[in-house]
Amino acid sequence: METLTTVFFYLMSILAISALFGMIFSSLKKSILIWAFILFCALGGIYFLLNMSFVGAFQILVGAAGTLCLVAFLMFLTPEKINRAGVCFKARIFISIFSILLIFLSLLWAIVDNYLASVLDFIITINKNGLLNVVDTIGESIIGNYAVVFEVTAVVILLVIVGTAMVGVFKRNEESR
Amino acid sequence: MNILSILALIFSPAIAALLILSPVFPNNEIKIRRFAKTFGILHFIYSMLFLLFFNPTNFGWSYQKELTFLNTSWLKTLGVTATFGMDGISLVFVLLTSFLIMIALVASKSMIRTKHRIYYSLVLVLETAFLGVFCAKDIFLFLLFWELQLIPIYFLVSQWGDKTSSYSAMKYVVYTFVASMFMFLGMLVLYFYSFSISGVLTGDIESLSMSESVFALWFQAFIFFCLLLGFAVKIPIIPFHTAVAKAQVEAVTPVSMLMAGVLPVIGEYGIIRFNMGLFPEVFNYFAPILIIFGVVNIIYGACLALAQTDIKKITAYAGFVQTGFALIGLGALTELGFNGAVFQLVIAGLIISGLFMVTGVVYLRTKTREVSALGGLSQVMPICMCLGFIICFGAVGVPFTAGFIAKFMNLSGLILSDIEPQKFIVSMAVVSAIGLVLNACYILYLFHKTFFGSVLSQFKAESVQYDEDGNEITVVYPKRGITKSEIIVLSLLGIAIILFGIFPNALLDIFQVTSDVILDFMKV
Amino acid sequence: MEFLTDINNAFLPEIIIAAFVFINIFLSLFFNKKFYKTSQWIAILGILMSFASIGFVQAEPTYHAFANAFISNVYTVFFKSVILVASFFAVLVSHKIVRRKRARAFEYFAILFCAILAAMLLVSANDFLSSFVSFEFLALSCCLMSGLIKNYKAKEGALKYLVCAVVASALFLFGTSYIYGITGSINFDAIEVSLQGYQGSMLFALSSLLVIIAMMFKVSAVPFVNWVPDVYKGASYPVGMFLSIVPIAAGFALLSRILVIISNFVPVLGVVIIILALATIAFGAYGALRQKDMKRFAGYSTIVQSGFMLLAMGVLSPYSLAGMLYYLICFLFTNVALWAGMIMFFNSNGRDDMESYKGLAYNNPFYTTAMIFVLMSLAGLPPTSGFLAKFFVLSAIARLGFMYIIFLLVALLLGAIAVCLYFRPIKIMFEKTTETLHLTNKLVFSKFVFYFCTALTILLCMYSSKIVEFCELIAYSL
Amino acid sequence: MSVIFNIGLYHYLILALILFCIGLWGVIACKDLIKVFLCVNLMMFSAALNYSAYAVYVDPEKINGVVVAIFIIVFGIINLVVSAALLISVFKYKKNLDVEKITDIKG
Repeated sequence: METLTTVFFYLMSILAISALFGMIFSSLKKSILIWAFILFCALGGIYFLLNMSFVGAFQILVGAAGTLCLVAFLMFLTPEKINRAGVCFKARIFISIFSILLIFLSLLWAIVDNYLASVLDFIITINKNGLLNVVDTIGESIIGNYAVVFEVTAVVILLVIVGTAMVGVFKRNEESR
Repeated sequence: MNILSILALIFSPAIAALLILSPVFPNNEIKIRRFAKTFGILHFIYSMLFLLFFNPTNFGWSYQKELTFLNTSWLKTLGVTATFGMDGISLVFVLLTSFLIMIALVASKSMIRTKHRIYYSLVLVLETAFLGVFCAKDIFLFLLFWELQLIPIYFLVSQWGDKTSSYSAMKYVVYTFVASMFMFLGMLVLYFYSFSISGVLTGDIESLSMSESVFALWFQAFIFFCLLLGFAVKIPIIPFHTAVAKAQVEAVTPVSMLMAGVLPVIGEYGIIRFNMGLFPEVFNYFAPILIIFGVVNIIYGACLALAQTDIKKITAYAGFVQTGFALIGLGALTELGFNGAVFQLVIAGLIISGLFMVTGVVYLRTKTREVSALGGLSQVMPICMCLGFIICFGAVGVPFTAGFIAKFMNLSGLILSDIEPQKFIVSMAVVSAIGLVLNACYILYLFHKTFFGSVLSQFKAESVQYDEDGNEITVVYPKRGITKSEIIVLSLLGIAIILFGIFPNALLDIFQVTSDVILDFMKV
Repeated sequence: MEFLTDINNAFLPEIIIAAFVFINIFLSLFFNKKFYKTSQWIAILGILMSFASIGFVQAEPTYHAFANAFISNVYTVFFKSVILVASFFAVLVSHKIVRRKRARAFEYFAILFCAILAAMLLVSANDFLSSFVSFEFLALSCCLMSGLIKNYKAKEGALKYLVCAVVASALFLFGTSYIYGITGSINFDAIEVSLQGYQGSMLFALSSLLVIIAMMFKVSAVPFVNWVPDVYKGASYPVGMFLSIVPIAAGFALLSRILVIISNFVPVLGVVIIILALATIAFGAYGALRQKDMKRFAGYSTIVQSGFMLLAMGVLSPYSLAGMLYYLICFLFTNVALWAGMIMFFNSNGRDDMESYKGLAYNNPFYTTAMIFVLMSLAGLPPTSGFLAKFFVLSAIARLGFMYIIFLLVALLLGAIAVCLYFRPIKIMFEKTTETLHLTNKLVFSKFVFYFCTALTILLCMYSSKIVEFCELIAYSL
Repeated sequence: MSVIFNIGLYHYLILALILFCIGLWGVIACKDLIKVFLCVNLMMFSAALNYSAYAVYVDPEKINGVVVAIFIIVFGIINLVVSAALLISVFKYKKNLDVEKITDIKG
């Protein structure tokens, strides 16, 4: 069982990372497929691995499906004549690679540092008893503690509906400009 | 005594300026000018009343008054109050400022042609800023008025000056503001460290002077030099002079009179009030630096003046030389030197603004400031020559003029000084005496080239005046090439110079006691 | 029932604003064409009602509403009132956009009210979840608002805003996730409790740095600053006025509340913030010095001002917080006056490049005088409130100790450059020109806002004692 | 070796960090705006992964982190919706979505 978990985790993470690189470098149509792959398989799988099946399902349903629909929609609404550019290689990109590597290494070092200093033994497997009623806890939390946040999210969605309608609407004579 | 409100003295010019700016006031240049002129004269008379009721044996601040808003101090929680007051030295400088503003307002008649409304209100706002600096009893109030000067000066220089004056005004503002930022730094540090020692947040100058001596000497020196930098650009002490000289040269004549007459006084007032009054120990230590600065001002300023061919530039550098003598007097740390320095500042204000007025009158008639293009003006404008003669003699330091007394006091104060080593003092005295000769050279050169020699052909007409575009207007002035207001200005300055040359005690008595107090404080 | 009590005690202004969002959307469905002019009055009514209801909110002692997800105390009430005042002015000056939008005026106000609601939520948010949600809410509503005009520049500005906002919120989330991991809680109070006796670690320092950098987007400081002038250029004038104050005020509220919790465990954080602030001022000053467009100039000026406010955050004592609050009050009125002046100019001749201000001093002396006062206040010259505000913030740094004098010196010199840049528009106004400009006198609201706020900038300097005491009181309540 | 093979909290954290950094690089490097927004979304999702990993290991009773993760996923979608509206309207003017070709406002 342990070995299976390990294999599954490494498979998923390699999938996610390589697919992400693939998404950045390939053309748009392919990249959307790859994006779906990341969300469906890799991230969703990792959530299942964490015993968070609810979040995993949520990720796949809302995240992947919604995003995919949206991006596909976007891609068809913005038809393409020029070749979609992949990545621009300029001096500033290399500088950015350098700085991001810096961020990465420093955070990695901090995490490892934290790991070495940690009192708790995180290597032991998850205490499954505490996580039996995940969905109940999440539901209670959302309706109980974070009800206002939930409502605010509803207002945000309303705002987005009204606002995108206003931003996206055009007069006919303006389109040609 | 109730009539003599120091708040009225300081803020009435600003109120008058608002009155001129307000839509109620008639938009008629003659009315605006007359109103401003009358206000200037009345203000001078009012400030003379302060002199009449001033008790010269009083040690501390007279006429003290706090400006409150809704019965609350200005910044009560920070210990900063809007308190004004005067001691002897402030009073002398207040009188000088009021007098010079009056003179400048009278002189503006022939010099200012456009935008009268804004011009006169700006000059009056500038007066408020000047007076506020002299009367502020709180370091941050001082700073407020100090920076308030920049706005009117910027507009006065840029709007009514030469063609490139907009640039030089900006340069002046930036230079002064950067320097005043150093001053601000020094003040903030002073304020908080005196708080950490005494436990009372206060910006009051008197209370601050009590708690200073506790600091480490290097720390005091840090604050000292921060403050000195701010004052040095205003005076200006020579390495920091470029922007000031340019602005003075490119401004219109009354504005250059004010800038050359009052701004050095303000700078040296700051040195007296803060560097001497708050850091006596450090000042004792660094007094030779002030002497060196003064000598550099004299020699380098005189050399610069000798090298110029523009009469206004010569006048501007002459101003630096005059303030250099005052710096020597301050650095000497003797009673004679200190009194001489204050005296010299007042007299320098009169002399330099007089010289600017003479060059302004000449420039207005001839439309040129090049020495080579001038000559023989004594035949065309003899009255201007006569009055200019007195002022130039004052600048040279001929006996019976105030300039002589002032320079004599400063130099003898320097020689009597007990700063070690004695060789340094003697050599400095010798060098500044040489500077005195150079000073005479360029002023006489200026005077000679302008007024004597053969009359150039273009000045031969009875009296010639040009309008703004350079076309000749045939206006025959009754008094041979000079208007009545210009005569008033020049003669008032000349009278003052001769009067203080004969009765220097009239001026010295006012601040005698205050200077004694400050010098006593220095010896502790 | 507990829910209703919470609303009554802590959430009344927000609920009123939220109600007006729905009212506006409802009205937009039925009363579009005919009654579009009433939309402004309804918006004014809504803001006034919300402002009045602030008086009923429990401020002292701190009220923990909704299972401690939001709080209400003097500090939040102060920021809420600042936000409401700023948005009140923004509503007052938006008559032109109402006339232009016509049928969609109600929807414009709905989005504006969403932004106000989001800013108020951000001020009072008390855990990472609610602060993240309101962070996003504010960003989205501001983005939509800046993209409302139907031209390309508005869309482009909105797009830039969105990219920056989304990256910032991703950074915010990533940083807070580590803090959550270290402390085991997302609530600010619980974090404060569980951090007691914490030694601090590299991970905590880096994650709090990420959070701070993300917050820099809201206060428009250095790492996320490029969007500001572009967005202001694209947005319409009232929206620009709104964007230049409200998100910044809300951002400062949240930033100070987070900093109070975490700054003790990350000793270098103060220095980092001061350096960021100095870089912000330098960036803004450098950008504004070569600006030809008045709107972009206002954007860069906002950057400079928020840099000065950020300077006070690096110190984080009650004194410096009081300085920041005083600066915020001054900045509120001065910036509103600047934008209102620009609106008056734009509405009378439809131009917003700096060259068109040429010769204004000779035709409109009164307007020019007021504008000079505003610019002087932004530059920090007496006799305006900007002088005192700068004095406050800088003195907070002077109080820290001798090591900080170098920062103080740099700040002062940058302040001198700032003076230089604010003289530029004045110089242009005094240049001679042949064409005569006349500001139309129909713009009652803009005129009122402009002259009222200009007068306030001067009065705030004189009657500052009470306001300073008030600010210190508020700062102590944090 | 047990550190590598026994999957624990820190594995998830490092995976999330790698995804985050690649996403950040993608935001800067991608020329196509659609990809930029996808990369930003991925950054947010990696934060969500962080949150839920911490929730499982550190805070198993309340699992507040999971709630945050759910909200993050929702807001990721909302961001994409708004960006889609703006991208379409930008595309209608410029017929392009290249980062370098759509900037009009400069200076």
